[in-house]
Amino acid sequence: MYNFEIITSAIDHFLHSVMPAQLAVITECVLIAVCTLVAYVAFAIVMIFMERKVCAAFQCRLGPTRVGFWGLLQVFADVFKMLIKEIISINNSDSLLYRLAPYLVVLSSILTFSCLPFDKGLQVLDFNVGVFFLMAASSFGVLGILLAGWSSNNKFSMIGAMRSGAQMISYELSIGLCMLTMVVLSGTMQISEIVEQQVDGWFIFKGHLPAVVAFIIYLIAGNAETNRAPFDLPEAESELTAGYHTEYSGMHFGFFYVAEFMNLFIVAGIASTLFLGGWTPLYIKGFDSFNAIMDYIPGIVWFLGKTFFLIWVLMWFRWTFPRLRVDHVPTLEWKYMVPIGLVNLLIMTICVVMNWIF
Amino acid sequence: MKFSETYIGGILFASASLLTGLRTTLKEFFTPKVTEQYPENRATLKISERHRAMLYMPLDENGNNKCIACGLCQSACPNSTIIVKTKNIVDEESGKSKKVLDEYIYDLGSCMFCQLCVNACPKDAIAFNNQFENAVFDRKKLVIRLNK
Amino acid sequence: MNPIFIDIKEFPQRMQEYKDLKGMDFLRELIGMDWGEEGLGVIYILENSDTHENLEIAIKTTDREHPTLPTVCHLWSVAELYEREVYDFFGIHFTDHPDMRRLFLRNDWVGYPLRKDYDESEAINPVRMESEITEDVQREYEIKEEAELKKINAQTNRISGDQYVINIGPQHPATHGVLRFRLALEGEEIRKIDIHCGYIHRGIEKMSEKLTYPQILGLTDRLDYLSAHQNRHALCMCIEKAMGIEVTDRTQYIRTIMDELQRIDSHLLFLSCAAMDLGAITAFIYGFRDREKILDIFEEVTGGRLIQNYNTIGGVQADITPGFAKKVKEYCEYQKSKIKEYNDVFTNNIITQLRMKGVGRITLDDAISYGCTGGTGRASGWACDVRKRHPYAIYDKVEFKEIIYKRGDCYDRFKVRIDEIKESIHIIEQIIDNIPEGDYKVKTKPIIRIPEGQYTAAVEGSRGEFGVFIESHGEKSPYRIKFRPMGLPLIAAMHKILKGTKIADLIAIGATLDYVIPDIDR
Amino acid sequence: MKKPNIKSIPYEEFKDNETLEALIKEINSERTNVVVGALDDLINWGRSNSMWSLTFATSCCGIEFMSLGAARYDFARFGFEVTRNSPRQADLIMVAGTITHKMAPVLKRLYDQMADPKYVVAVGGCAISGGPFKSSYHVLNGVDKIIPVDVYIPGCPPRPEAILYGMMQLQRKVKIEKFFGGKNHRAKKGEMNNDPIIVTNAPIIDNEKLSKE
Repeated sequence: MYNFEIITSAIDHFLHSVMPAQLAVITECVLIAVCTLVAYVAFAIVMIFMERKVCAAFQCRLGPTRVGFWGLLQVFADVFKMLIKEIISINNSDSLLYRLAPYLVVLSSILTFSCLPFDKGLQVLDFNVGVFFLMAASSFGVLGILLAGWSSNNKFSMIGAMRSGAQMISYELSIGLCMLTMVVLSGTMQISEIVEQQVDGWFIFKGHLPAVVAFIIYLIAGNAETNRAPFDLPEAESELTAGYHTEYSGMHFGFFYVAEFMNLFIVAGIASTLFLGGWTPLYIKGFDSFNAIMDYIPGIVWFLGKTFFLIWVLMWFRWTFPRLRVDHVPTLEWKYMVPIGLVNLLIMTICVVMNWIF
Repeated sequence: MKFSETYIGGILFASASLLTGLRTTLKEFFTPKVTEQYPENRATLKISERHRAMLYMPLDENGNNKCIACGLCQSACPNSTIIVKTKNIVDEESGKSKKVLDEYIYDLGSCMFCQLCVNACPKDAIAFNNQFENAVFDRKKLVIRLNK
Repeated sequence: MNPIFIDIKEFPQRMQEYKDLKGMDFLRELIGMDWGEEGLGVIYILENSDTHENLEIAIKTTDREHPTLPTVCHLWSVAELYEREVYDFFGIHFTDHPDMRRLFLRNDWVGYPLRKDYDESEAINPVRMESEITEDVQREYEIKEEAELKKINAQTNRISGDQYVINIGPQHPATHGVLRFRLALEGEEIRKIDIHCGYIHRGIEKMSEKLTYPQILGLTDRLDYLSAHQNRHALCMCIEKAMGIEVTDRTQYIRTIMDELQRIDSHLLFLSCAAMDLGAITAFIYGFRDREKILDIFEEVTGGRLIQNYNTIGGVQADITPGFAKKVKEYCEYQKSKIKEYNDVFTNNIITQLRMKGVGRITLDDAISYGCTGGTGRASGWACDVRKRHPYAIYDKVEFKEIIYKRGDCYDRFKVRIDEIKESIHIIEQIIDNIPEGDYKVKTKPIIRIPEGQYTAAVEGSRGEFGVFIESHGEKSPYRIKFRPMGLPLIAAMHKILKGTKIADLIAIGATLDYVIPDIDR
Repeated sequence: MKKPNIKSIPYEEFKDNETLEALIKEINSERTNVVVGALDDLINWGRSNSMWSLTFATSCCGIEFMSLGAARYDFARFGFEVTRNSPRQADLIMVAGTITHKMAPVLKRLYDQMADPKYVVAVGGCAISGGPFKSSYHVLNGVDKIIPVDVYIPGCPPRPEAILYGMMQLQRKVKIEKFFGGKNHRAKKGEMNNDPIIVTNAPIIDNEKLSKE
């Protein structure tokens, strides 16, 4: 078993030995911030490239091939261009909020990103109400979107923002219910603890039926949270041109773009943490040699493998389905997903109380 | 009430229809792609012979064009894409003045490829070829002289 | 064609009678005319939707300063837009018309372009780079005793100032070109709608009056580029009819096959774009992937992918290539297998069904009154296929079903097109092996003149009836040429069906009505 | 002289190298240092490979533009597939189709709404010169009368490969730009092509080569 705590505590000891305690803490903070941001950007680039290739494959085409080998440098080209693209300021817009909005969206997703347990001990934020914090942090992304729509002084943006407000706030409920279901199963809200409990079996197997239902609902609601098709109403290209970010150009738009992809990563990451065991390897009872081989694969590979598989599934959804209509989105949520989620929570509770779990 | 209209039935039918869609796209995910890679395939690219990309003057074995400067193509052209400029030269043997082609000017940028000029030509002096790589930076470069 | 001239005073009553007693419930065409000294007028072509009997009526006024004619838009709803078009081009006011504004040109346009005395000089109408101020006031006119115009109701606003008004278009991904909807919203719901056309009005009809007939042919391809073959077919047919040219059987077969291939091409594009508008981008790509196969066939035979320039007066431009039949048959087999894929990935999808079923219903009466031909009319249960009503080419020799649905909602309109692809394949398969030998082209005179008179021809375009009207004075170019747009009636119907729907429905309705803007604006 | 390089097509086989070379000369008239030059290359590489076009189509050419995005031609290979519906986020406006008098102010406005650097490609006869509708009372004879055009792609409509070729020409033009110092793209803002096309002294086309092909 790999354990990153050894490395992190080694760094911690080293810093404390060479500098005063307060300075050491500050240095650690800076180090962690840099690492998080770098990881965030790196994953965003990988995700964008993956999206373009996967989408192309679903559509019988090739996707980027000409920039770099196999198109690998495509996203870097986009990033360079985006960085030096003019940022237009809009007349009659609420200037402060207009500029604040993209940062809020990115901040929200970075905060959530830092809750993800990449490996044992490789987690930035971990405390006893981790799941609770996760939900709180992810839910203020909607504020950024609302502000973007409101402050742009554009009617399309406004409609897009209102749509996203209605959509994201209602789907938060489903996500909450699904997470609650898993919290009932695990009995803790600390994310590292939740993963630890899955060493002897992933929750999706332990929790059987209610866990599977929660998993499916979570994927649907998570897709809606990230504003991706079939739930991309806030930006609905064919209806609202570009929705809430119609007026944003240059890197401001880039922030929205990156945040959208990273939210997808986060949704998939949380799903793999809560349901598929995070960094824990796959064990099959009775196959000891198989389990031993699985142990050799580092936890971070397990985590990323699961996450990227889920991302692929979500992309598969995105590139298959048409967009829902604005009144079908709440219908799906309030008529189907919330009642099912509530019943599911009840069933899970019963299962846990009666000890009908594996 | 049909089963598909009940609450549970609705969910099942909806899921079935969504799964069918997912199956279809998954199948396409693994089928070979149909993309033709221009410009990588420039050497092998086959374009129909009848394709009209640009007007040109086919030359005979002596390297001369067949144009007799009759101007029928110019009058057939719906949007004055073709301008035939003529000049009079005196034939040395007979001493008669003869009208010959001076400049055959063709504006690729406004041609609508209707083939009326080719149809009108009595000598097959002009034809369309399928050389489509014509994009330029300067609008003036699209006005070309077909004869030498 | 010999229209009956009716006096202005009797006109409203006579028209009412034609509609009520003779059952002339379909206004096929409404053609503005400028007969110079004889005055300005309008020709109406009416049709009984049951018996397919036609009736041509004309009316004119000699007043060129303030020409006024009575409206017919209370009898045939589509006349509302047709009359606005006539007002725009000829300056004829229609009394009791609820909304006399320009339809295509800018509000500040000087003069009426299709009048014979119109001055085209740049100085009068330069390219104005300031944005057009949207005219929101609708005017009605009535005739005073001394035949002088009086403006009334000048104060009614279509969309008043305090509503949440958004503009969809002219540059918008879902308008399929450059159409502009002005919508007054309440939340997501559409309360009022005002449609602005003319962003791609290219003045083809006016240009044609100066061009020779073969030159006009090139422009028809560019009217509705997705029915390029059919448009050109209609004009060729009209000219051939007028000149008494009998085309060979081979030509007829080739034209029919090409028309049907074009229809499949257009319908594939329709369903791709409908899918894209509803957010299913993958289905869009699948449709385009298969469409390329038709374009390959087109390119090999005609030399053009989109604009083919294939039909000519008296025949076709070039004979079909040797491998044509084989390729077409291969394609037909391929396409049949792919229709299931579209259904799996898009049509049968629950999201699509929810978005389309019951949305944007056009009733049978509305469809006829608005003259919505083509797939839109047939989805409402109106058997309006020109191929059946007035057979041309060899459509009376082949066996095919006219696809008719009943509900008239988006879903039916979508299904009609999918079924029509199958039916078109069926037609092609019947005749592809039996193309008779013979000339592909009849020799015609080098200069084409049409004998004096008025001529019409109509074909079933990809999205409705495409008609051509020519008035010739025996010259090399027509005195007046009018193309019946397939899309304008659909736009007219949108006024009615959009009220109370949502923005998302506007997209679905627009996508399934299947209009092509250059065809509307001409 | 720095020659822009495009994969799979040699520099010499491109058309209109003369205009490009003249442009290079003009841009390089001021000297720049090495570091800035390398940065310029990087930026131009980014820009030229990430041309996000505005979904703008008025007529026939727009359908060919859509074909370009579909599976067979797939301009995603070049990284052009991220078409934006909002002009703010687009780098490129492909004027595909006829521009009429009524549309002209709209097009101008769309162009003005785009963020720098922005490029214009005129696709097809209508956008270049009015094409088939040159003599119409309601058609703008060439978009270069109202906005500066970078590349002209002739055809009616041009086939998708021809549009791709035009896009590569644009890439070449972007690759010679200078972001730091020198004259960059913005310098030509406001320079509209209003002079009439002179038809005399038209360049001679190599008929012999064409006859062979």
